[in-house]
Amino acid sequence: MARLNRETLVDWYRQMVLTREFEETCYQLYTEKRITGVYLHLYSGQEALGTGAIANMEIGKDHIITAYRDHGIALCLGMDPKNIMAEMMGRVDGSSGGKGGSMHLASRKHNFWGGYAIVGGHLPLAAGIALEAQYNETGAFVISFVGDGASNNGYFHESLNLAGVWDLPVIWIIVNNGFGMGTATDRAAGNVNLHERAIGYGIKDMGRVDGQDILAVYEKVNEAAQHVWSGKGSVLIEAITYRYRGHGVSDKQYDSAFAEELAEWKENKDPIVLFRRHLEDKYKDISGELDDIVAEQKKIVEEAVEFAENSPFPDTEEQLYANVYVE
Amino acid sequence: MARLNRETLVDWYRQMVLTREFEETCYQLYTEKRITGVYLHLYSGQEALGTGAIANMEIGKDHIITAYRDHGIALCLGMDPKNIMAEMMGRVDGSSGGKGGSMHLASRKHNFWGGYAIVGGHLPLAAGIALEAQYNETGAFVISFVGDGASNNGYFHESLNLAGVWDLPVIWIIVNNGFGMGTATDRAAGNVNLHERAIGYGIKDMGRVDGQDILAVYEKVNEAAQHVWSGKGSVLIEAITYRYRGHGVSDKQYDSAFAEELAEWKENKDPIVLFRRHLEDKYKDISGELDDIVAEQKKIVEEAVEFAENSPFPDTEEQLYANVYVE
Amino acid sequence: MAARNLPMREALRLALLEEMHRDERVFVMGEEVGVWQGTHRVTRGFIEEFGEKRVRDTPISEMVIGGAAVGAAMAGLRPVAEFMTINFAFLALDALINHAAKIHYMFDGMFTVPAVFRAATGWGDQATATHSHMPEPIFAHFPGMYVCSPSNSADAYGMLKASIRDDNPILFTESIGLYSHPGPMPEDESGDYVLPIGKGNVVQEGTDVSIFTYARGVEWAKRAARTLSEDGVSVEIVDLRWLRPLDTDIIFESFRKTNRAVIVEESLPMYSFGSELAAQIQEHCFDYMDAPIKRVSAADVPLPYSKYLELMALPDADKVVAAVKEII
Amino acid sequence: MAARNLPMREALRLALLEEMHRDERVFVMGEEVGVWQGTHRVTRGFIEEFGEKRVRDTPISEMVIGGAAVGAAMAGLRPVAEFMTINFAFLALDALINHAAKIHYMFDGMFTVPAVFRAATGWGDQATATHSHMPEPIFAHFPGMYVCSPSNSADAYGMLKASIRDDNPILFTESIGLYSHPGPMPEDESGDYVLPIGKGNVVQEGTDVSIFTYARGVEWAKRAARTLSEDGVSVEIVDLRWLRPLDTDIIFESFRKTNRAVIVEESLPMYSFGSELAAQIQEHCFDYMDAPIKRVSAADVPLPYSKYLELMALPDADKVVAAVKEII
Ligand SMILES: Cc1ncc(C[n+]2csc(CCOP(=O)(O)OP(=O)(O)O)c2C)c(N)n1
Ligand SMILES: Cc1ncc(C[n+]2csc(CCOP(=O)(O)OP(=O)(O)O)c2C)c(N)n1
Ligand SMILES: [Mg+2]
Ligand SMILES: [Mg+2]
Repeated sequence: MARLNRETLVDWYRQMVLTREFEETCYQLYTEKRITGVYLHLYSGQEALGTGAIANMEIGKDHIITAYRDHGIALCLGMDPKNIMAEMMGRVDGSSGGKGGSMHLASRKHNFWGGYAIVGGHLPLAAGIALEAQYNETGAFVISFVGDGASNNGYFHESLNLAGVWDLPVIWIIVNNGFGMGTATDRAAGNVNLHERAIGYGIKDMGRVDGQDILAVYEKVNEAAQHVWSGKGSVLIEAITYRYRGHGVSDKQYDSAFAEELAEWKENKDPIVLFRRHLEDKYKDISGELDDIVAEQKKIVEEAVEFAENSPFPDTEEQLYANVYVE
Repeated sequence: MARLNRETLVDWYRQMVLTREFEETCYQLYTEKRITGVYLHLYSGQEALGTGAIANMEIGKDHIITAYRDHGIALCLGMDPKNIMAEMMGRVDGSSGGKGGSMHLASRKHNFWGGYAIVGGHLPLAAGIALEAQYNETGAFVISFVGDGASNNGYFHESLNLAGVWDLPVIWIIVNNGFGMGTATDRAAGNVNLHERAIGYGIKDMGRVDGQDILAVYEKVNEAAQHVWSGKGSVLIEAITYRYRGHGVSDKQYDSAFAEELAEWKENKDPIVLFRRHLEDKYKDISGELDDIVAEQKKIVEEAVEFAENSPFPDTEEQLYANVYVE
Repeated sequence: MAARNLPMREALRLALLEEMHRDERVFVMGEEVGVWQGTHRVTRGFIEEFGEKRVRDTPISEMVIGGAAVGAAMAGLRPVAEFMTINFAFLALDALINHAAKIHYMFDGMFTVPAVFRAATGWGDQATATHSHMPEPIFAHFPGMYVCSPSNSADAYGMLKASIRDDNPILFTESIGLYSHPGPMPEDESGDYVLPIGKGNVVQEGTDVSIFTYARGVEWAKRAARTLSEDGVSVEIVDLRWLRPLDTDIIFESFRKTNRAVIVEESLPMYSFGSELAAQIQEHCFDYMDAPIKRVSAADVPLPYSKYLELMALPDADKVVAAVKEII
Repeated sequence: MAARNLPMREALRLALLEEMHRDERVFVMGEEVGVWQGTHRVTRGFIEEFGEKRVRDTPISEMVIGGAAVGAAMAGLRPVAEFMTINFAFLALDALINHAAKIHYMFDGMFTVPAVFRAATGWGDQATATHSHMPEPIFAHFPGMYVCSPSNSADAYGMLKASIRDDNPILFTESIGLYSHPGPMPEDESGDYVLPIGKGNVVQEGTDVSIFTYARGVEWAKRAARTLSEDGVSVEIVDLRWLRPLDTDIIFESFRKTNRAVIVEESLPMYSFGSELAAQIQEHCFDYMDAPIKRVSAADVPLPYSKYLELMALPDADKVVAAVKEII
């Protein structure tokens, strides 16, 4: 578990800035058709959630799994932006060899079991991964993010109930960013207090957390980890956040209707701005350091782009047929 | 809605006795291989639930749907035992022409949309049927029974949530008979207070009812109907009951472990015994009438068996290929 | 009076719009069909025109989208339920196969299920393995539900109307790659242009080889035929339109004329569309076979993201030409 | 030393038992596998022997049975997940096809999914439409997962061991009709009798016609062969065992010898096992075909409850004999 000293906090800031920079660059690259394909779901606006949650993990021991909106998770875990960017572009140096793309980042080394594109599809995987931890008594836990939209899917019910029955060590975090594509949470869920679904599964209802406040997220997940470590099984947290770039980069029409709402979030609830303000309050001399960090992250992302664009495309029959099966 | 005069109560008694008689006869017929096939799930022990709930329906207007343990529902609705028994035996005069069998009874006339064999599979159908009632403003409601085991399936979650979002007029009744096949409720559900799952869907949690007490069931469902009529959408009731003949007639090994528990239910919580006691307390002169009813139901079931065994088996190519599609 | 040209998405939209006006019982439900205007814009403007009662956004709940449509159809409505893409219909397989397709038979005709399940199908825009399928054959394996996929705007229009008016459950898939593809609409503007269910279409007559296909395959076949005609090869193209009922008459008639066939499908190769057609032809036209029947299908891999790999895996006109050349 | 005779259920049980003793990572999960002793008694006595940690009863939640097995396998365990019957695996299609079968490829080999999904398959005891399927072909349509179904006790034993030890996801189906069927066990009692994945088996050699089949079809083929031999027809029977990988070598070799084939399957006829085999044979053995290839399959209907109707719909030895006679 991270200690909340200046170094740690500054590192959190760095992670959030890196993610924002990476995502906004992806957006740009997509409009220039340097990233291609139909799907690209950006994490901008949700940085505090990934960073604050992951700060509780012992990387390489604890586990994490999520849906397609996965770039921020990969980056906060410490995966190399170069390989991530190469994956966006479908290159051989991509973290999934170019076979997965934006929605399917993963890293065995970081126990990052992947981004998945079937809504809810990764939730039973989270339960299975937690079962391994319990079975082998590794003491690890699993963080599984769940979209607000995904929480209405059968996978959610079956997975959280199984976690309840088997006391699996999972921290389920509903990422309530207000929408599943264009459908507002209250038009899709009979009860908008999504965290209350914990009750039906006999797992701990940990209520809501402000997903824009990295310190609140960190603490909430920390409390969750205590619960899980004590052997009492799963918990459910609902984090309130917002997505800045709409559902996916290719879907824009709908978000215009929410331009004001979006502006309001950006203006008053931006997780990076809020945290920077906090750091500047706390450490009066820190502004320059933070500026340097921003510049540094820009450079890292630029280098990632360069690296990715210099990596070749896989294009042989051999590559096409490799890894259908374990031989 | 039924009025609770003597005539009504006596009729309830008759329905329960008919069901018990029918089911115990089916059991006998199965052991004699006069009813064949692998599945036969009897309703014995649960009679108060079907009878008390259905007593609130306006037959032909309101709707009902259930799983494979459906004989009691068909009988309480007033379907002719002859056609039901013929269906058990796969005869042409069966209510589903012999194509459905024990698990797939139904009656268009009674708005009985069927018994279904895929656990949870009928729950979204219930939602769809309720949608028709809402769409056409018929003022009808749907009663949908749900097994305790079925309540852990994805269908349950998606269907009850949709009912919550769309305010569909469904009375969801969890038939908690303690087991899904051989798995006790608490080994399958993270929270054994199954009714609390209503919270997650924003539908009314109506708590538990003693499923062996027909008057309690009647009143609970009546209260539910009031709620649904007022346009406030679905409710969830959890009824506590017990199955006397195990899961299915061909599965017996497990139930021996629960012989004592079963004896206890039969001894102290038999819905027919309890209700008879109530009637005999209330109407001092009623015993003879009730005895006559018992004799009469035995005869009705005997006649049904005779009718069914005289009905031919479908056995032509034409019958095999009929009704795959609407031509 | 020249018929209009419309992209397939607009042809579908028009059919649905007209049928909703014609019959009050018809309504649409699915993810993002309303406020978001339909992921593929087929229901653009519908929620404004028909209101929330008849244009129903659902949660991300494919099991209940499938099953609630079944229940509503049984009870007397005529739902047109949309699966945003066919990949998500995997989650509704049980609702579709064990419920929609079986209820009419299981209760010996007591109930009907006049529901249309629309789904965008096909692949080729780097959507990666879980979102890259053209799996009609696995649905058409089972009796009780009809399965189709149109190849052009006029067919899309006439087949969707037919599907909505039919009393059977129908899985109606729509190639993503064709949505923006413009094509002439039928001359018949009466609103009752309804194509017969289960009838294929000879897209182009020829004498040397038959290409049997459907949906996007028709485009590849046409392009291949143009190339082949330069070499003097006369190609007949048959668009089956329906995988169930399958128009075996049109297949056998064409084959008995050309004595050679290539089957083109965007689906995976095994236990698939091409398998069934080749099996049928060799059984029923054995004495007419001058060469083995060839199949052009997707590569037998979970489909990759990277663009050149994906292109390698996808059938195209060149692959069709090559297959024809092997047997001519 | 004569090999033992065991019913197929006991052969499966023994394989599983031995593998659980051999490898601590192997565990079973599914509905009623523990306290209830397994619906089909394959895990009889397991919970007493291995405890609740390794014999895990689940709720009636097929999506998570499928998906949790995938996750556990990725993380290093070797789950043997049971679907009580294959019909319920329809609810897990997404977990099986979009997750189990695709994860190895989608992450380019980063993860493996060494999970076995067992499921009772087949029909014929009046289980009615929703519980009467032999749908292996729809699962085998997709690459990434292996699919098999044994026809006898020794194979069941050796194939299940192979499946548990393999690093790929495997759908292992078991004919309900064969569970009680006794058969000789392998001579090899070392505990390491492991059959190769994807290899079929010539059950009986013959010269006039090949019958290609698997699972319960082998029994029907054998009975048909006996009848046919009385008429002097020499039948070769090939049990494919695996639908994926499909042993095309064994098919082609047999066909090139007999020049005639009948394919027997308990599945529905369309887009199915017989379709693929017939398509493969006509393509690769065209010059060896002396007659059209025939298929014997289930009737193309949602299966009925009533016993005579069901019998009419089910393939049997007589139907196989009739099909052979059509082409001999
Ligand atoms: C089973 C399934 N249904 C539908 C989709 C299409 N789809 C992709 S993302 C999405 C919205 C998911 O919303 P949410 O879970 O809230 O996640 P968010 O995008 O807000 O991060 C939908 C409907 C899908 N991928 N899978
Ligand atoms: C999807 C599915 N999974 C498994 C089964 C097998 N099965 C049939 S009944 C049953 C138990 C259901 O229990 P419950 O819902 O409590 O109903 P009860 O039998 O107690 O009335 C199971 C597991 C099935 N029919 N469908
Ligand atoms: Mg969301
Ligand atoms: Mg129960």
